[in-house]
Amino acid sequence: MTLTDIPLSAGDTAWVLAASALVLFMTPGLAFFYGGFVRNKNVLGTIMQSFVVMGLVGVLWVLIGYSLAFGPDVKGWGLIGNLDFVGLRHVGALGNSQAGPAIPAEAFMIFQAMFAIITPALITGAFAERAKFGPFLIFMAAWSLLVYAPVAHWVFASSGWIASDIKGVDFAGGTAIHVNAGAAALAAAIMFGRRKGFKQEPMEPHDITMVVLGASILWFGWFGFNAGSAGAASPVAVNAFTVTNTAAAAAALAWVGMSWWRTGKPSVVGAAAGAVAGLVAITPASGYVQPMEAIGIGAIAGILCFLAVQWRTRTSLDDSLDVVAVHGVGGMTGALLTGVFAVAAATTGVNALGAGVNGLTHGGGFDQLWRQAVGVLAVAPYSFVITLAILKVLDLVFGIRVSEEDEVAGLDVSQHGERAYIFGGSGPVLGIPEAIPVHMHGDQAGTAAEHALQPSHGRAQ
Amino acid sequence: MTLTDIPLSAGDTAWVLAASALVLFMTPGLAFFYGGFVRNKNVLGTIMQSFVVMGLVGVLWVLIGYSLAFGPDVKGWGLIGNLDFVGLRHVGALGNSQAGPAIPAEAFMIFQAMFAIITPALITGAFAERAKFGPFLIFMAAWSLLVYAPVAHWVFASSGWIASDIKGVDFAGGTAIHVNAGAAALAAAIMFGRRKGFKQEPMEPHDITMVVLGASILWFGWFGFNAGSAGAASPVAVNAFTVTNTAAAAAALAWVGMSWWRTGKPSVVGAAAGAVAGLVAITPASGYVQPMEAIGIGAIAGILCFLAVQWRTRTSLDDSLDVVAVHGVGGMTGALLTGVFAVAAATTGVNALGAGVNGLTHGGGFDQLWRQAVGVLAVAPYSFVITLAILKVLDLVFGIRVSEEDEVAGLDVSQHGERAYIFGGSGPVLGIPEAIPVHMHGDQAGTAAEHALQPSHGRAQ
Amino acid sequence: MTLTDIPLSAGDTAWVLAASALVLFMTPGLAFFYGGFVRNKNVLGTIMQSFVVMGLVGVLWVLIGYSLAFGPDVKGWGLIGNLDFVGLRHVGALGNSQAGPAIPAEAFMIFQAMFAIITPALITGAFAERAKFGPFLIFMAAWSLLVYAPVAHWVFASSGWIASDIKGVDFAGGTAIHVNAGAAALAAAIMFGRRKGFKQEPMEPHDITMVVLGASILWFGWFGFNAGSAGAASPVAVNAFTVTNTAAAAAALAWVGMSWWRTGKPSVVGAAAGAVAGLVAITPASGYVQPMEAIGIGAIAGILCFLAVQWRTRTSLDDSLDVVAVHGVGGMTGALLTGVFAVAAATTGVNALGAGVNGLTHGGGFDQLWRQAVGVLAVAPYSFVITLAILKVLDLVFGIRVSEEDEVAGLDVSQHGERAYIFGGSGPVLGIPEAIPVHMHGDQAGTAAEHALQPSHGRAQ
Amino acid sequence: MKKVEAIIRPEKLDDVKKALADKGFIGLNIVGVTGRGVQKGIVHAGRAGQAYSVDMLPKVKLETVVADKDADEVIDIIQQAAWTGNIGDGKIFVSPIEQAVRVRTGERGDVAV
Amino acid sequence: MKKVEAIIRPEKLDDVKKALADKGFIGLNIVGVTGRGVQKGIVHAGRAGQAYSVDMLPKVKLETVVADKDADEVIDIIQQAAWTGNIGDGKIFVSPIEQAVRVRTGERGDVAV
Amino acid sequence: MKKVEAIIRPEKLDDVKKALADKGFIGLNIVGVTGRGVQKGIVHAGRAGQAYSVDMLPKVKLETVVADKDADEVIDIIQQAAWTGNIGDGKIFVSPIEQAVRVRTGERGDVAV
Ligand SMILES: Nc1ncnc2c1ncn2[C@@H]1O[C@H](COP(=O)(O)OP(=O)(O)O)[C@@H](O)[C@H]1O
Ligand SMILES: Nc1ncnc2c1ncn2[C@@H]1O[C@H](COP(=O)(O)OP(=O)(O)O)[C@@H](O)[C@H]1O
Ligand SMILES: Nc1ncnc2c1ncn2[C@@H]1O[C@H](COP(=O)(O)OP(=O)(O)O)[C@@H](O)[C@H]1O
Repeated sequence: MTLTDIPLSAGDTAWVLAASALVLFMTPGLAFFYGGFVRNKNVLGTIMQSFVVMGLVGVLWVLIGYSLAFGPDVKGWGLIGNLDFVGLRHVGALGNSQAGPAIPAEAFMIFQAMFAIITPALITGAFAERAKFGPFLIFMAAWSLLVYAPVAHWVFASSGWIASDIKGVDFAGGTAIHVNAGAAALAAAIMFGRRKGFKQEPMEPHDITMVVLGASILWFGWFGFNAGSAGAASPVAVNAFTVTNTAAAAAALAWVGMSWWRTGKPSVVGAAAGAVAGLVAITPASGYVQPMEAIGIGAIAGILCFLAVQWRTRTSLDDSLDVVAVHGVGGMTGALLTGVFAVAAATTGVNALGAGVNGLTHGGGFDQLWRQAVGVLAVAPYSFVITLAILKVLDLVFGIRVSEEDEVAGLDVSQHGERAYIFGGSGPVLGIPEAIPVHMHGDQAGTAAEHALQPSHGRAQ
Repeated sequence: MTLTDIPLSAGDTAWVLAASALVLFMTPGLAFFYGGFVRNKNVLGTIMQSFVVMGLVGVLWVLIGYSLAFGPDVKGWGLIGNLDFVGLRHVGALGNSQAGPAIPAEAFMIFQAMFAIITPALITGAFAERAKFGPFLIFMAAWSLLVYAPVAHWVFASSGWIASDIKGVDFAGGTAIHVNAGAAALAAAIMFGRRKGFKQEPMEPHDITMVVLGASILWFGWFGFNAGSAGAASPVAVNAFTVTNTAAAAAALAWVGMSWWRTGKPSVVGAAAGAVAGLVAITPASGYVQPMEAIGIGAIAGILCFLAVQWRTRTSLDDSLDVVAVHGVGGMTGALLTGVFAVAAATTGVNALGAGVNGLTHGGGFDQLWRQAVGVLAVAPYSFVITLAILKVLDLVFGIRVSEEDEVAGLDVSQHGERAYIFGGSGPVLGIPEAIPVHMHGDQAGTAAEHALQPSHGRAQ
Repeated sequence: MTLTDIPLSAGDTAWVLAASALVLFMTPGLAFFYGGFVRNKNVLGTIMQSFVVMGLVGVLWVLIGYSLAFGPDVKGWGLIGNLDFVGLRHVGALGNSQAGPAIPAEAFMIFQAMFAIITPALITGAFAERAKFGPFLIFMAAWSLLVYAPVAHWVFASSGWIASDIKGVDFAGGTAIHVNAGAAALAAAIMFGRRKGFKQEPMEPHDITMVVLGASILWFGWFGFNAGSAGAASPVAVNAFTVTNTAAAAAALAWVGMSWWRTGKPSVVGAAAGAVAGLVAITPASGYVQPMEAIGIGAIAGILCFLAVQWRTRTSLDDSLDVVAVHGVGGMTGALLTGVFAVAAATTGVNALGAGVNGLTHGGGFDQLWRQAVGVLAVAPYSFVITLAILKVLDLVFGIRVSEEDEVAGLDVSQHGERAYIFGGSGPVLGIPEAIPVHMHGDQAGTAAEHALQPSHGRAQ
Repeated sequence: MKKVEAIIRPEKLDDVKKALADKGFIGLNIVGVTGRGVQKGIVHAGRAGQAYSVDMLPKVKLETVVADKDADEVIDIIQQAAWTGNIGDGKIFVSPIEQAVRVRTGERGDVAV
Repeated sequence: MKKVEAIIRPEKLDDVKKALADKGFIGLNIVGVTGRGVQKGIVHAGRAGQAYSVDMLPKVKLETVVADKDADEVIDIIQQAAWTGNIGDGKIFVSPIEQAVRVRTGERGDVAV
Repeated sequence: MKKVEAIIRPEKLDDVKKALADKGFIGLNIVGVTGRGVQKGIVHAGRAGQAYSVDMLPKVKLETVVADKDADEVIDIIQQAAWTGNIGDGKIFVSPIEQAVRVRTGERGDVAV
């Protein structure tokens, strides 16, 4: 019986559809998580950087991204998919060997689409509050095709070199998604440079309730992310679900504890950030470890990511929303700890990849740990270098950063001509608290405010 | 084997339940989408107009609405259901022929309840910021029974005249829901008249982050709306899910592009509104078209709805939140494009209605396009006329619009005695930015502020 | 065939996983529901009190809570589970007799984890705006193990004395969760005492849109709560889903009506609170009653809870967010009405417990009503007394309440060193409306503001 | 020059602004204040519509600097446009301004306002 | 008449308002300001609790216009009620008011305040 | 003493604050206002980017009380630092202050500011 002869399972399909919806919802969740952290004047620009990726990659993935990532391997090198699936040709209703043979291939495709959407959106935290919107869009498109699609092929496709040759395992994307986004974030933070006023003026989160809302949606959606990666409503999915919740819980506690210890106050932002760090770290491990070990992974990730953020704030790197410290460090932690804590017993029934892996603490020795490390060591530099290259080119051609005046005015007004909040009553008359810091032009005719609020002169940014 | 002998499928039932929950969540999503667009002083009133419909139609549907829409046809005319299902009598646990024979009839009922809830809520955008709450409630109830229930019967019930005689297809409600709500919105915008200050003072959205939150919940919930309409966790559901995401993505990009081109800035509001337009347009088509065509449908809808909004803002019609331009135009676009792009291959397995339809570009000629047009041409005028009639009666009996003073004060204070936000510290003492524009009464004893904040004098509005 | 021989159902598992995700999402929903009600200066502290419980109980449940609640009964007394399941030992992939034999035991465990998380979080409304964070955490942990776990065992475990001896039925937790939390809330409100300024200064909700957002998430998540309690995607789940929506709808209408009648204005807060009251009341009944009776249960609960809140505001009890009036009264109403309206026909297929119950109006006489009353009368005093005891001890050892200065400053600044909103532009410079009421220390060296904003001096609160 | 400060009802602001503009008094500033006077308000709060009496109400303070000769006229315009006859209508205060500078040009005195 | 403007700590506002009311000074306005003086504050921001020193702190400005003879008493009341003895307690400024008008009645002068 | 009130562009506030501090003028208050002058702004609103002309724009009012002898210097500092040369640069007004009190110490007069 070939895989495509397996009858479809309505139960498995139901779960993968629900999971896909949950993962899609994570991207707005990320938008709010990030949006709450930035200053009032940049909240729309920040939200937009995630939201518009749902549009951009949502279309690109169908057109070509899926084919590059999951199309039949080019020459068997394990590096990239071919163009057989362009426009979703040949991606049909039948079962598919990739994940869960009992669900339609199209279900696997759309589930993966949600991953392809959120990964580039994660990077945007590194250059918050200063990116020009036009070049930003090109960056996202290029990154999706030049970085995400190949790396997803290496790690997730059964013919990818990391999956098939190295036999590194990555249940739901610790390497392919979080390490990948973290490395890109490092490159981006360097390329974009520091925000005006960095370390000179406070850049407090403008709405911490929005941060918590975002983190909550992320936690909720992450059940789809990890448990949906089982491709079936199977015991493995149940276990992935359980360890996801457990690791998030442990990491939230750990981060709150660290902030309490180091600053004297248990931080609410820390609870949200900690939960995300735990979710990141459990992602690669979620199909392979048991609940008690999830507590360990979560707690370790919470502590390490806290320390990474703290260390980062002492450097001069303006990775504004700490993508490197949370997704890079958290993803790496999870990828490596998978090699430590994986236990074959947990993976019974994992489809396709990674079944039967035993890590360091389960009699597997350093073998799997090593494979995991290779995965990380391959993905991180690739992502870093290509990201640098893309941004360098874009910077030379268009400039990737807004002008200083636009940065002072904020992305909302300068890039989008909109302001997020009008709280002061009926229109601008009573809009006293809504003092928008508009930018000024020394020797131009129009006044600063006029310019900031007027349509720009017909040119894309 | 009759339909009710088909054993229930837990997988199909799981998906329809999940989908029902998702669709219910869309109504608060709509509340926030609309609530963000209005001015600060009307946000609660606007949110309430959607939220209370969950209560009102949630009860009415169980009592009688479902029976009118999906009860056995009266006299075989295809116009309305009879009263057999009043109070959900005879709506039991067994399979049901209407959608997905493998799910309990009660599951179909509750899934449809969510549609019945959101449709009238959509109309509220047309008369935002000026409706008296009491008459508004009666309007919603009357519209639900006199407009929605019959139209749902025509289009969705297998015995409805559009479904069975015309053979117009409408997978998840382009005609029954969006064209229907759009036509009612036109009538309502006319009947309610323009807001005070319309085109004289800016009426900027008071919280665009709330708009995006609402749009994000709508996008998330719409997976249930469209893919749940398959009534099963089937390949058709998977395809509906995929095209839903794809069309939303394409439309968001298209609208952002249009706003960029026309105003010089890519609009964040536009990304949100565009996604909604795409979701509207793919709704009727989602069971019948393929992903590449979804890109086309989304992009066309994004552009057309943008132009419709732009055109509307040049007229003197105060359809305040552009229900006509987005739901009317978007729904019509989707309904007609279904007749263009439908392909039988996509519909294999569509239960009950519409299986095997081929549109203009798939060798079906103008046949299906014509059937689609008839559906639109039947629903739109019916909805428009009955809506006008209901509102005319209500206006004569109660007055449908708040007094000018109440409009200046805002719905929150005047209709609900509440204010949305107290941001300025501990209670009203520091509540400086919270200047509520309360209304005044020239020659009354109490002061304006007192009046505005006091309970009204015991009379329903 | 023993239960563990039943093959797993992917459909049932899919539904229980989706339901678990929905229930987890309710806790942030609660955080926002509560967070909107408090004053600006306490919003983070309030949100944190729910959010951190996801971390705390998320870990505790895996470690020991699940074993106490659902482990094999100690000595057959029906009082508590033993330690067999500590660290989830022996909680595996196989079917489980507790709920839904066709789902993995681990799925049941994680579904129940979400209940264990939200129940203590419910209590936090009773002592909003005045709890010291450190002792609060210990309280939550102790309550989870000393109150929630045993009560869940009594009511939910098949060997629990209320379930097996009394044969009280509680489909999704009217007694185990809402009566339990309500009684604890009464004890907590007494122990914490009244807020400074209670009944002297207005304590208006600082953001009613946040209240509605929370209520909306709760409504959405409650489908998982109730329909997931069927443990299967079965007709019982569908019925539970339907009655959940119907009761919420009826109760929202009832509360809005009551507020309209008593204050002259239909309250938006009332619509949200009413929906929650209806959801609470239908919870125990949701597996046993039919939709028409759900209208009755919802409407009765909406009216009774409204009256309870109104009555409470006339007392000097500062149950700040009315947990007693909504969860206590609502839960009790639902538990008793289950004994009135239960009908065996609705429960066909309910797994394990409570199948075939007929209430007062369905020929069952007072029998079941009496059993229900016993459940309530056992849980409420137990919860009340143990809660009092825990808080008394904590108060003696640490003090459970913040200092008066910290209370004036607000929990956000005093407990967490954070402020929720910075709306006034680029950083604090323009942060004019953000006047934080910081507290002062008469004869201390540092200024008040410095103190309030500085890390406390290294000591846990 | 004189500074005319008027504390008025927020809902009267539009009328006052318009009345001033009609007579050629364009330049002005608005700031939101919370005022206490004889007037008291009532606020509803909470799930059962509890009512609280509030002693501070939101007001708007309008400030405009005018030439000495115009002060009386401006006072009259404001007083008429802001009037409702009810408690809480507000106050107008006049104070001396010794110097005024237009930042853009550096002009001083009456021409600067 | 005199205008007494007091820039005080927000947490002292209730005490000051009460102290004034006790002596019969009801009418006043509050406006939120951000002030810079000798005092500096520290704010925590971000995930690892980074601390920033802030040179601008939120204050409340209380304005009340009183008859000439009452000015000194009002200053004393405020100074005592607003006092903590720490840096950042604030300032009180007194300036002349030449005219006051009650909008409701048109009354002028001392009776209007 | 004199009170110097400057209504300036929000984006110039940092420069002005810094310029004042450089010359030793630390104490000041900021309040957000909405001002009307010759300048008009344009706002985009709505899904199709409708543009509205706005006659009220956000400004910042900076207030500082200084000794009589310092008033002219402060005016000059502010005027230079706040200048862009475009409409909307704002105004500076000077008014007399008769008394100043430091709440913390009770000191009066020039030493209190
Ligand atoms: N002595 C005062 N100094 C400053 N502002 C005042 C004074 N008295 C009243 N106000 C302001 O005027 C507003 C209206 O005062 P109120 O006594 O209610 O009105 P009326 O004088 O019309 O009866 C108050 O809310 C307050 O903002
Ligand atoms: N010269 C001034 N003009 C106007 N306001 C001032 C002046 N000096 C100080 N202030 C206000 O007074 C507040 C307290 O000043 P600060 O110097 O910190 O207090 P203290 O005088 O008690 O040491 C400042 O935050 C500011 O709002
Ligand atoms: N007569 C006035 N009294 C008080 N404030 C004024 C007056 N005239 C102008 N302003 C303030 O100054 C700001 C700038 O005024 P505008 O006429 O636009 O600038 P400019 O004088 O540089 O041309 C206005 O927005 C307003 O806040």
